Amino acid sequence: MTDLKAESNLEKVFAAGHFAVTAELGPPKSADIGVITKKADFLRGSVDAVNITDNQTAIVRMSSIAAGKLAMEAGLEPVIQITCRDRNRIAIQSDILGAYAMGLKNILALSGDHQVFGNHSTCKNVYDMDSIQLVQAMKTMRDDKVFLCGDEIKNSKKSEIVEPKIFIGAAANPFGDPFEFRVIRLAKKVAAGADFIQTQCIYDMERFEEWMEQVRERGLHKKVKIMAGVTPLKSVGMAKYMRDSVAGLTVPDSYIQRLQKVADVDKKAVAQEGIAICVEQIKHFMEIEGVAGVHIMAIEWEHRVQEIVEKAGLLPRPNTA
Amino acid sequence: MNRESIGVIICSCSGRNLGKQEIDSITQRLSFAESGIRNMIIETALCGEDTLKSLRNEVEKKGISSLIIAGCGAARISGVTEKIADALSFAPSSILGVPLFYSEGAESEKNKLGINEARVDKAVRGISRGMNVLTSQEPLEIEEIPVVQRALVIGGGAAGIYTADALNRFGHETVLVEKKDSLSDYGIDEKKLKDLEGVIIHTGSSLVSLEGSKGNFSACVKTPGGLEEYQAGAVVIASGAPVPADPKKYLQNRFGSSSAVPLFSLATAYSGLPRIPSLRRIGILLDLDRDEGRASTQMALHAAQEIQKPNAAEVFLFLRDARVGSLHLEELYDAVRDMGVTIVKYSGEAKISSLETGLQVTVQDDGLGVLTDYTCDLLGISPFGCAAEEDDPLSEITGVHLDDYGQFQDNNIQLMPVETNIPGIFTAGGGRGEVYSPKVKQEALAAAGEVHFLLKNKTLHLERSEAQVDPDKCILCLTCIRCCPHGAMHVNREDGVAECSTAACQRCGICAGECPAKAISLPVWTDEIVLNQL
Amino acid sequence: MEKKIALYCCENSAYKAAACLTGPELQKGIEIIKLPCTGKMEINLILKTLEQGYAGVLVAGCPIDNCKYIRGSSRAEKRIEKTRELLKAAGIPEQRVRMEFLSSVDSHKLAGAIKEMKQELEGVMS
Amino acid sequence: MITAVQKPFDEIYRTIQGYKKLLILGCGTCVTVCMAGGEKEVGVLASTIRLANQKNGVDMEILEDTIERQCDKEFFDDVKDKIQEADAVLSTACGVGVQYCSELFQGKRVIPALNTKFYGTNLDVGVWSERCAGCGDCVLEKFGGICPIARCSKSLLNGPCGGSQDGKCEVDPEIDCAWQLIFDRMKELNMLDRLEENEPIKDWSTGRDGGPGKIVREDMTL
Amino acid sequence: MNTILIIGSGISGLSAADFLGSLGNNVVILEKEGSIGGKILSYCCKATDSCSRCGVCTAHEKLADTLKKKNVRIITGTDIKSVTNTGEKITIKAERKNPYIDQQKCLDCGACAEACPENCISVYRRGDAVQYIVDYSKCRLHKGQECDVCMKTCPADAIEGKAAVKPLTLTGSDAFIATGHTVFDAAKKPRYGYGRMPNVITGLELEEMLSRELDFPEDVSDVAFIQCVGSRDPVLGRNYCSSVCCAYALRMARVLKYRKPDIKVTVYYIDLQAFDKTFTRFKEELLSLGVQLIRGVPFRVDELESGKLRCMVEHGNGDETIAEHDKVVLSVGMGPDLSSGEVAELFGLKQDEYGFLSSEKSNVYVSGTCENPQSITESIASAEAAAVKIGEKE
Repeated sequence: MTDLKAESNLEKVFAAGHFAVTAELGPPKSADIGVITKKADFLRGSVDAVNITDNQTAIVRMSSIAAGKLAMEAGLEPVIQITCRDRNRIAIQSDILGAYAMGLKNILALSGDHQVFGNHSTCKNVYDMDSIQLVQAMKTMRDDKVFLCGDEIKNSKKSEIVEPKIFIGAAANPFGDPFEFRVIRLAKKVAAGADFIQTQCIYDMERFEEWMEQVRERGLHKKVKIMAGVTPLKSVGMAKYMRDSVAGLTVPDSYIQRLQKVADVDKKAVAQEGIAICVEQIKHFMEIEGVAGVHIMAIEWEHRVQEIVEKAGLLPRPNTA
Repeated sequence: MNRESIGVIICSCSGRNLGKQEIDSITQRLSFAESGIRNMIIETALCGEDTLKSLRNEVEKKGISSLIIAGCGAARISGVTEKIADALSFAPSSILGVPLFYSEGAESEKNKLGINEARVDKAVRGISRGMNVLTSQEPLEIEEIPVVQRALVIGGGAAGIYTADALNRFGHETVLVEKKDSLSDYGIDEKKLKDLEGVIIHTGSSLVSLEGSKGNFSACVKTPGGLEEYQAGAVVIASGAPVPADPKKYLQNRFGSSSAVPLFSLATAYSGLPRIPSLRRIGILLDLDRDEGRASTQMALHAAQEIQKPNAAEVFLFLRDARVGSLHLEELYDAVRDMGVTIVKYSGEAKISSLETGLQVTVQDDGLGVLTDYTCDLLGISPFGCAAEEDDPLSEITGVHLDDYGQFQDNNIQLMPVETNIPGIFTAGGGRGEVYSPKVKQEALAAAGEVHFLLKNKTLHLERSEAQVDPDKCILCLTCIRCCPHGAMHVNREDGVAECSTAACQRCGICAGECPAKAISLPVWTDEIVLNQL
Repeated sequence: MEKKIALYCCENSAYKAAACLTGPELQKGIEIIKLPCTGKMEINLILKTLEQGYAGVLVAGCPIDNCKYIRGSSRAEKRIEKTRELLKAAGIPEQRVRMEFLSSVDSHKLAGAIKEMKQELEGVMS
Repeated sequence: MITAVQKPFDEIYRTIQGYKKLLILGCGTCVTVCMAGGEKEVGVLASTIRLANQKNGVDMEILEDTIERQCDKEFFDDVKDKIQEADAVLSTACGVGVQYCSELFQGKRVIPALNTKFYGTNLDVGVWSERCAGCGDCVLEKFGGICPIARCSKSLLNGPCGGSQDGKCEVDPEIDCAWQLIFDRMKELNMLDRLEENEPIKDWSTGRDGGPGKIVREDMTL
Repeated sequence: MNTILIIGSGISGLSAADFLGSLGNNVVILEKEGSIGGKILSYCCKATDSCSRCGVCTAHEKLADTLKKKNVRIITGTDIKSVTNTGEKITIKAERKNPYIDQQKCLDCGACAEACPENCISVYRRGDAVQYIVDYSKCRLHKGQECDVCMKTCPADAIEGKAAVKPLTLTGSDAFIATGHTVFDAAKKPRYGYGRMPNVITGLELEEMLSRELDFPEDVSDVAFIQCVGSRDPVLGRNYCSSVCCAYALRMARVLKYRKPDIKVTVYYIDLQAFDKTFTRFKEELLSLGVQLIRGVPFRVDELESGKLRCMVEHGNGDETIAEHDKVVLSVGMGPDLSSGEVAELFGLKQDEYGFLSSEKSNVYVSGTCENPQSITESIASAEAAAVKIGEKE
């Protein structure tokens, strides 16, 4: 395995042709390390990498890089998320250097949720660049070994270049509008240098297939590793909330009815049904040409991830060391 | 206006209503008030013809250019001032009336002999108020605008034809413009009208532009032979009821079936229908989109009657209410019911679903009190129930508002009976919502009347009291142009300011009320004048 | 002391109704000012009237949908609303400005409105 | 056009306390068009303040005037004296006018009565909508005449974020998604391919981020 | 210049006079009552904060406008004795009751009303429609006594006539019949108890009530309208729809709700007539205000000890329901005016089975509610339409 770009575990899993599995790990809203180690214990061994979110939904949390380092120490490979909302190109490039220096090799570029949704809605956003430009930036730093300004990435004239070898990730939302633009946007991310893609969580399988169809038409699945996002439905309420209130999400009524049926009989069993649905989805993804892995966003439900992965028949995870 | 040129008349009505003492105390207090009144005229029975003559001389002698008249009661004073205005040929706004009687009349009973203080107060206050008003306003001249002696009628349906015919007989040159290739005779009882001898008729033509205002419109009409320019003093819009251009297609998209046709075509084709063996059950459905009037009911009843006659088909008539609000419709309704047409009164919405053959109508049957299905091989749906015509550019072109119902006349009692928001443009018939033929005819004639009334006097005498735009202040923010209900405001390109048309302006002052630069004022109603009355 | 009210009337409706007002209690302390349409009524005019020492301003125009000039009284309604907001913000009782809709033949409605307003003013301005 | 809205009255009222003579100075251009600071609004504001003063027993003389533009010196000539005699000026101009006024009259207190909002257009009577962010390097040619910088909540240059739903922005359903507009327009113009090109990182130095802007037309300066 | 004789000074006659007058014709209106305006005098404005387009204000404005016209003469208290029509020239012999007040000369000073020893002169004042009305039944002249107090008092010499009546002869080129309607006499439908039960009133009476009082009687908290009283009723020989009753009932229902939001209003109907394009929305508004619209009219109304009224209704599907109300308003239908028989004879007009008039004469025109039931706005339109025909002849 020579032509690896970053030699991260995730990259290796893909390279070895495995169906990759990642999960999400939200940093604490405090300086409490315990939260991370606890979540790490749930996830260790059942995923290839975990996403460390960057102040997601614009709510202040521990820095994704710091949390990522801690997760790594807890035996997980992190995927550091970086949004364009809070930092300009100077801050972001320096963070990339820092992250890489600490051994964090996967970085996922995001536009970031708008601040109005968070707990500092009156703040000023940055958006010096957008996610695609951020992907471009990381590629430039990694492959051309220069900063965005063109200067070489070295400490002084004499010293040698030490560029950040990042495995570059980006996100995709197959369900946002305008629908036709969604694949174009993916193509742009690929063109910008994305190595892997994680999608928004998916319930509407039909629409996703439709999207994948377009992806394949453009042959994008050959250029980039696409990981389908899933979120297990904990309850009928959650399902309905997802359907009605989350932008760009459609939860098919068939799912809601299934959960409802169970709920009518036994409330406690709903969670199981939710997981069952999730597992079905994962199995379905594995059938779809061009889907290289699954990204499980089990919000505050890290302890069930292992169960899901297992039921999907994806355990044990390959050892790439 | 300087106080010298203002005359004050106190009409004592033969000294019976204002006692001598009262008049004295009024005059006294006025001069105490140092109102600067120079011309006090005490008149008796002012409105008598002979008095007017003497008044005319006096006014000329003293060089009076405006008057305050105190006398009469609240309701009559305006009549009196108007009368005097044209007797002395003054501009209406240069004569102010101060009503004295009535409201204090009751009190005067109590102290007939002495002085009715309340009334004296009222007179003094009213007169000095009048002085303030007149002094803070400049005399306005009267503008004479020639009226083009031609009328333009848009639409060659019943309304248009009746209007054109009437105008023609009034002896006004009339131009009739019809979109379709021939005039429609639907709803016309006197067929002979169709040839409208003497009327200039353009079929297959449409209005493409309309400039100008009341008395002087210039229209451009697109005819098969090319563009025609017309000057016209008045315009009548009679563009007819909204009937979908291609009903079948429209209904197909809507019900996925072609066995639903507009009642309109059903009604015109019924004679042939019963002979079609496949048509056993024929339905007529009213009040589909909105509650319909007697026009639809009448049409439906006639159709039902004709189809039922040969007893070849079973006829169902679905309606929310029987709209028989016109003489002899009731009898027709009874007749139709008695001859065996099934009349179903329903409440709520009617659902139409298509079957392999024909349609199924599902309604809450008030007779049975239950939800009931009826199958029909053919269903007629009232055209007036169908959605409005694909948007008619006429509103764009003429500036006549469409109301919430997509129809031409804003449903406003003040616009009686056929006026529109644009002075000089009238509307009649389906275009403004009336589709019941006898009423359409009436409206058409009324419209013709209004036009005749406008054209018969060859010139308009208009006081120059339209909204005034101060060019130094106007920043052409277009607010007035967007706000004016009468399309009287427009951009003067040379000076780059807004400008008001004397003929179109209705002196409502909405523009003045909205102008953010305070560039617009209404001569007789400036803030100064209004505040002076406090 | 007598609270004065300036009664701004649309000449097409309210002014005619006002002419039929009977009884001294309706005439006293009421200054009737004619307007071509309540659409002419400017916020500034209302405020200036209050400045001149009037306790209240009552604007009376045609019922909505029946303004002779189609949208005049609807516009007036909006402006009166705005004026009341302004007064509120300035800590002045908004009851001092009021709008009524009535037709020329509806003088008893006007009478009622005046009585009501006088009471309100007594309430908020003593 | 520059658009603005009036500050809340109580805020204005607080800032003008303590002055014996106040000049309310209107501006006759943009803020008049957007109905925030023209002669009419000045009148309304003046009356409201007088009424409030009457009520609170505050003794304050209030002068009113409105000039063509508060962003050009010459127009101030007509009101020089008034400004001089007043203790303070309450300006209903945009931020530009307020500053320029205080620049011109050293030592004179000039108070803003408006909040300046954006460069926008008057969609209809009483409705204004932002169109330009003054970035100093116009990109409209690339986006079918619709500016993603001014009209996308995140100023994204490479397409819509995940929050675009039914043509609306996730930030507020009242806001149109700029990228939906751009997409539709480009589709209509048959130029979708242009949107497939990656838009490089923007040079922001041409606008605010390059420090206070200044334009000098050499050919016109002497 | 033509002189046109208009019979009846209701909304239709006034509209015609107004229109013909402004076209420059001489117009004489003959009115049999002592007042000008016919029915409109007792109608109420049905606006809340928004207009319901009943047209009553417009009608009053027409009245005021006509009074201002120099070339329109209005003669009240006139009985037509004979008519001769040569086709070109119409001659009417009539008798005018005295004292006659020329409303166009009247200055609205109120002196006559104050002076009259019998208080038989009253003033009608709504909008700018103002007139002084003589109650002949009280007047001394009509009791065979002598009196000229009002005449003497009038400063404008607007009052004429020493004798009780004055014979008149009027000639004109055309006659315009606008004798209007009378509403059905509700007592002829005894099952509704009109006349026996004080709380059963007619729509017209409610109109008068609403046009005078600001507030609807406090104790009344539940009102029911019964439609089609004396219309659509073959048994009574009135087998036609009066077409305006739904409009006025629904409009008044809205007014009641506006003045007294907590009042309960029910409308019993056979079919609701769509009066104009706003009907559907109007109906929806009423429903949202909580007005009950019930298909089916009561077959009887009974008075209970409590004074409440019990309405028994049979519905289309045979069900019977019983409801109690404080007040029942009978929407009495329009019929041709009682005089129309005479008028038809005098002018040689056709009368249909219900008594409505139509003309086949070239110089006699019929318009308004004597032709068929119609609303105020329709009457105006029909009057103008007919007037146009006269205009055309010039």
